Amino acid sequence: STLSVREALNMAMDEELARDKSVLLMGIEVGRYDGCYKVTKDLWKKHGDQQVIDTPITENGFAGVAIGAAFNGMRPICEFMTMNFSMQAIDQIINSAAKTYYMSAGRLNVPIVFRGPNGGTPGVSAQHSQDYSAWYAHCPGLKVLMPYDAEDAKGLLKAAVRDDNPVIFLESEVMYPKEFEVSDEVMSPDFVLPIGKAKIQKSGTDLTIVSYGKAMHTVMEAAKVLKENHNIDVEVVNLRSLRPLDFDTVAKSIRKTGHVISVEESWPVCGIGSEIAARCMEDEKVFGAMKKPMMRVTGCDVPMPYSMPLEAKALPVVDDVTDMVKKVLGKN
Amino acid sequence: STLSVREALNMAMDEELARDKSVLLMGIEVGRYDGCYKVTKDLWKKHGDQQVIDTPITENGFAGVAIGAAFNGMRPICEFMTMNFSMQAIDQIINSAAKTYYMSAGRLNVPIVFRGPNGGTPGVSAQHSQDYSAWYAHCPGLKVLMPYDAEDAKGLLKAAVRDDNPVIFLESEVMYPKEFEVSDEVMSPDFVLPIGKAKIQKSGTDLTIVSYGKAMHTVMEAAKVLKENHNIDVEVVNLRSLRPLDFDTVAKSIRKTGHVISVEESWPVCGIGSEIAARCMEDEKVFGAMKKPMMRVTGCDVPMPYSMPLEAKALPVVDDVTDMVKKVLGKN
Amino acid sequence: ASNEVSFHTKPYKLHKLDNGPNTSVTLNRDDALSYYRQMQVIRRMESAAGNLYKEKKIRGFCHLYSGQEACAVGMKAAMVQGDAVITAYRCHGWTYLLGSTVTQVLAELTGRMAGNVHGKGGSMHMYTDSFYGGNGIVGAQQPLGAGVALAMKYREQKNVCVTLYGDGAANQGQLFEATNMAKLWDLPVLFVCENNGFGMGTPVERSSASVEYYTRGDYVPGIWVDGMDVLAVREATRWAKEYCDSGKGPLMLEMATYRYHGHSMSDPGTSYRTRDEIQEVRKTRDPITGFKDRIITASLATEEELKAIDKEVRKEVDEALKIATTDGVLPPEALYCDIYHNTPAQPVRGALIEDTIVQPYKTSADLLKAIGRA
Amino acid sequence: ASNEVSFHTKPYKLHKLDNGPNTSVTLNRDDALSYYRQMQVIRRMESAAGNLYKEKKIRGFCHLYSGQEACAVGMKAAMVQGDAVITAYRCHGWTYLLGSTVTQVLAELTGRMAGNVHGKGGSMHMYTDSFYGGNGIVGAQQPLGAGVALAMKYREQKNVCVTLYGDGAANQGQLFEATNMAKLWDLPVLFVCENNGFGMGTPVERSSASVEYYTRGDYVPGIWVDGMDVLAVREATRWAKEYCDSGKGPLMLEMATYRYHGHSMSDPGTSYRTRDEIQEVRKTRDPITGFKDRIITASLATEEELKAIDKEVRKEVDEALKIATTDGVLPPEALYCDIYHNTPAQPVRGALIEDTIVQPYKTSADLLKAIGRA
Ligand SMILES: Cc1ncc(C[n+]2csc(CCOP(=O)(O)OP(=O)(O)O)c2C)c(N)n1
Ligand SMILES: Cc1ncc(C[n+]2csc(CCOP(=O)(O)OP(=O)(O)O)c2C)c(N)n1
Ligand SMILES: [Mg+2]
Ligand SMILES: [Mg+2]
Repeated sequence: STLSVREALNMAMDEELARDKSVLLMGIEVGRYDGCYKVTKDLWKKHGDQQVIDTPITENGFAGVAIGAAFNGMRPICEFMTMNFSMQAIDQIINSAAKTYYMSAGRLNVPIVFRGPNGGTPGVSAQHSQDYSAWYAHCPGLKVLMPYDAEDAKGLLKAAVRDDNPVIFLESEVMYPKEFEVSDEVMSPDFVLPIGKAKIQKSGTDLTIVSYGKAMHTVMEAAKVLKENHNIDVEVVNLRSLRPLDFDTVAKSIRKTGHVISVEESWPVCGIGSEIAARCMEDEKVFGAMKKPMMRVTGCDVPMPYSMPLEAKALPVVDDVTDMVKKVLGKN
Repeated sequence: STLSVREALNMAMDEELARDKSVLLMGIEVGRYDGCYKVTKDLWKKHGDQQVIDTPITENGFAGVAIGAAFNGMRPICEFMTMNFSMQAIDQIINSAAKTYYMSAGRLNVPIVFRGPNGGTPGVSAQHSQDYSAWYAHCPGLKVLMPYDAEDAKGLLKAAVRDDNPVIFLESEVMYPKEFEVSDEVMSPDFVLPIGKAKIQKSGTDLTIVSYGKAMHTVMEAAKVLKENHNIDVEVVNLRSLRPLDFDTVAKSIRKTGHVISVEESWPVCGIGSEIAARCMEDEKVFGAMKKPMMRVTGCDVPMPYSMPLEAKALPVVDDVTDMVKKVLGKN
Repeated sequence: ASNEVSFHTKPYKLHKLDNGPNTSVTLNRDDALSYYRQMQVIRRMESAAGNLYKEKKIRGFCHLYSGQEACAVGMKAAMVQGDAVITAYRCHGWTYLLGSTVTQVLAELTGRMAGNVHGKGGSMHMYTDSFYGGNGIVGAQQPLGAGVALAMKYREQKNVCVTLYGDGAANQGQLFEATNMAKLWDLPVLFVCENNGFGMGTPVERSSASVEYYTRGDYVPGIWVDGMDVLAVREATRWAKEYCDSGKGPLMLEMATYRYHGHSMSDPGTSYRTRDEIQEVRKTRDPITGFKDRIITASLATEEELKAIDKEVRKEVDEALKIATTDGVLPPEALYCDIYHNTPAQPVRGALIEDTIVQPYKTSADLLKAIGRA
Repeated sequence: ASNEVSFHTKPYKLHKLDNGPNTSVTLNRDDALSYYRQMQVIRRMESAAGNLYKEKKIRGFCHLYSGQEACAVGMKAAMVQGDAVITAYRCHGWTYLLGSTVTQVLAELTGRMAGNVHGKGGSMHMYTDSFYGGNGIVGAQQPLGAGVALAMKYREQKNVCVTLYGDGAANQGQLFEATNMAKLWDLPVLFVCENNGFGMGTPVERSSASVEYYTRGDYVPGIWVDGMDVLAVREATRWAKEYCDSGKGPLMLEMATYRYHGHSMSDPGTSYRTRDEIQEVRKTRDPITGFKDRIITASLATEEELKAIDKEVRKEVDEALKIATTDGVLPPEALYCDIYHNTPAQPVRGALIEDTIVQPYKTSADLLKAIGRA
């Protein structure tokens, strides 16, 4: 069957709310309004006032409330209308959620999911377009997931809800309506993906592309173009989990292809691409296998402008990826 | 003369408050209490209630107030008692300070300094020991400075106050009491360092160590040990400015020495070291000059524990640096 | 037509105040025509924006002010040189009143060079000399406004910073923190809650444990004002400004108002309230119709005079529309502009390292000058 | 000695309440001895901690509760099974009252294995089953406490979460946001401001535009309580718990108290107040001395009985001190413990990539078991 990312997320939450009465869904307009982006459609109708809670527009407060509830036996899914607003609550996320298990020497764990659309979204300009992948991946104590397609969305969100730790779950508004073919297994209420494992989204022989989240969409397009127009067969690693980061899968792929680039929409400095580059250098076998240095494709190092043509230039496109691949392979 | 980092910071603020009446100093206990760590000693007595403002313990609010004042012609220095508490205000720092000049197409600039002690501090455990260098360096629109010694502290803080943009200024409580020899020039009220320029803190021939902030202290020690005990002559690049990042100086040094490691106290993932590694790969000439892959020395990837022996293991020490240098040079 | 007429406003409600603004207010002909005109400009400008959004010429968010015009126009009428304003994303009307042209507002919405910030900010980010934006983050403007006021107090200006927020934003802790500092330090800030009944799809009763927003400053005095009556708003603001100017510190105003459109243009705005409710407000409380009736009845203006204004306004907006839909967009180099003020040109990285470019122009102003646009 | 005696508390001040706790309270002998003992344990334990700090056996922060004992002991006396507490960093007394031993508290401060969290948290981070910490970030515990209460309400428990904060923290926007949600959803949370007169070096008048902390919930009822009188505290808490248990939602309590030491041990605490002021409080308001006098006068206990308790307490603390200064510290592998709950062992990077280690033990509990300590 086909499933959109929006439906996949909705299904994951619906199933988990039904399976476990300690799961809560909290956030602005998640209930009666069906979610600002309709990701939580019908969940309030199905699961009611107790499990699905509309909050005031007070992110610091309601994230804190959600974490407190997690301290005391609940398993909240805390939605940020967009992850940009998680900055108002980030002290709670890092200092109260991420660090508590460590500070308490394992006495107090915090089973909670913070989720919402993240990164570039057309036409919403600088304050509503930030990508938090690097920030959250930086912090021990968190698990950080970033789905690409419907399968990822469903399997990873269910894994996040069932995980006994704070999980950051970074979605993309642009991906919500995108439809994907999925197997029957994905449709099952038992479908859960492992956290901390990357997926070879497309296997190939010539060059490894490491990517995650919405950028994967661009990468998969580019992979097609490269194959069809240039006879270049790239392997695509969909990271899925940014913390823990599955460098083993990346390493294995690089050792096979001998070439690697990263593709992400985040600002470049101290990003996931930077981290992959450092890990490539630090791993003797990987470094030894690399025939060329790793290159990054990233978002532009500026806040997001509103003007459409500028905005288009601020995020990497298919051509950027194909150009970089050809360049690294010396085929330009 | 000799000058401690604490005195240098105090002198910088004292001079700037006197030079320009639009400079304000705001924060918790900065005034009558002389600062929690005595960095602002006597400034309230000298400059009075109007310029030196004790705030309530409401970081989000007072950072917002400071930014609003900067919108309207003031030049606030906004102290966080420690940078950990800047997380309560980080939405204001990023969305209101860092992005406004861009969003307003240059109509509204925000001359403000956010400063305070950052990173590991003995005995204060997980919530009070985070290093924000990577997070802030990630974000365009900010300038991010991290002084090492008294010269840096004075010259960079004065530059920050005079800059017409939001500047993040990351200090270290551990470095406050450290004394350094400084030239007469440094003592002069006209002494200002350029933002965006790294400093060759020690020149050398065998290997480049890129470092910043408190980690520089460990690095300089290690450099001495390497020279005296192992006859290894490292070159030390003190980044000083994390954004803009002076990769040119780093590149030049690597091309000279052929080897590079980074040393930082921050968590490893998506850190400044990661970024340097990525840049080394992306710069053909640098990469070509590197005889060995770059390696990182970082903080341990865990929240900070209280227990003293564990805490000691959580941050890099002189031996870590010397070991890594010897390893990269194949001398172990 | 007569030259000055008295009207009665709805009673104000007072919190921790012994006396408040006058319920009897006077209006002269010039002001009457000017307020009418300003409210009509905003109404038509927002309608034009709504249409542009439907035609997909405006992207992203587009929060319209229709229904709330009397708030901005009434407050502006009581402001003097040096007073400042800061608000949230629902900022088009304020941008216009504080010095931008209709063209600059609409062209910003369509992302054109003629825009208030040349298309770099869009719907939520516009600025003028006395207008500190437009802010897309709920609550952020609350301490910012207090900070603008702190600078005024530091310079011993007799000015206020009008700091606006919605009924939803009224629950933000930033307001609590800003209020505390404003009162501690007696900052000349007017915290103004425009209570339009809803924060996105949430009615006030479900977001706020107390919906008496004028009392929510607790120890800070407050005034409830009929925000659909431009004269009540003007008088309350005048009174409040006098209060601030005299050094007494902040004041809270609640303006009872309503928004006709959805929260942003993508929200039909009918799932959480009925069409009837909207119609009822339009019929019985509309700030423009109500004002029009009053000034005609009072012979401050004639139907014909107002029609003539309507025609002028229509023309002004139509002309603005033309530019907003035809003007050019910033050239690609603008992506790299406006990163730092007074700083040498910086290298800026693009998607690929080889796209790194040293800023060809440091600011949009420089760029526009270079291409002959400024 | 008599078995039950009546006492009078200082009048409570009420905010938005028609009636409040009783100013006439009764006390029986067992409770009298127990409260006395608990307050003495806390007092002595904190003194011991202060000495350890001076001997440099405690590092970093060390915020002592001396002077405020009646608050915790009185509240605890009114709590029942299932009630919970969350507070800030000034948490040693609470940790003890809610189930930790003196040894566990002092050994945590000295960073030893016998500590409440085996030395991983230190002074500000201790926990028991009904105690959610210990939090080093001013204000963070406010919404957390409301969340703990939300879970209670969800499970239909007749319990409250006592959520404590200082007079400085009372200005945090998080309190405003948490209060709003707590009232909207009628959460069984008691927001308790321990007003000890200062936030670090700042007296309340310079941090708070209103120092009537019991009224600062605005629409949430509040009660001012003499926080130096353990019986007033107990009665107010009992009353407040009844209020919450009946489903009426949150309540605000202000406990007027005082801290004898500096803010943390590194603060001499004498630059912003006089030594005389401290002495005066010790002489006239001390919660232990006052209580002692009362119960002796009322013949609930004799001087000798209390001396015997003092002796026991001294012994308990001395024995704890011994362990706290001699017990071992966690072995180095503990650095890598307690990162994730119920998650396979992860590789964790150290200072160098070659220091990367797959967690030898996933939790401190596993490690302690392996070395025969649990
Ligand atoms: C911190 C934050 N959270 C959420 C949002 C999304 N959002 C934008 S406007 C809005 C509703 C605000 O309602 P109100 O304050 O009443 O203002 P109104 O739109 O009615 O003018 C929400 C939830 C945001 N922009 N910022
Ligand atoms: C967000 C934040 N800002 C600043 C601090 C530093 N700090 C710790 S305690 C304290 C004073 C708090 O005073 P109060 O709330 O009255 O509690 P008390 O210490 O008197 O018990 C300050 C400023 C902090 N820990 N967290
Ligand atoms: Mg509203
Ligand atoms: Mg206090």
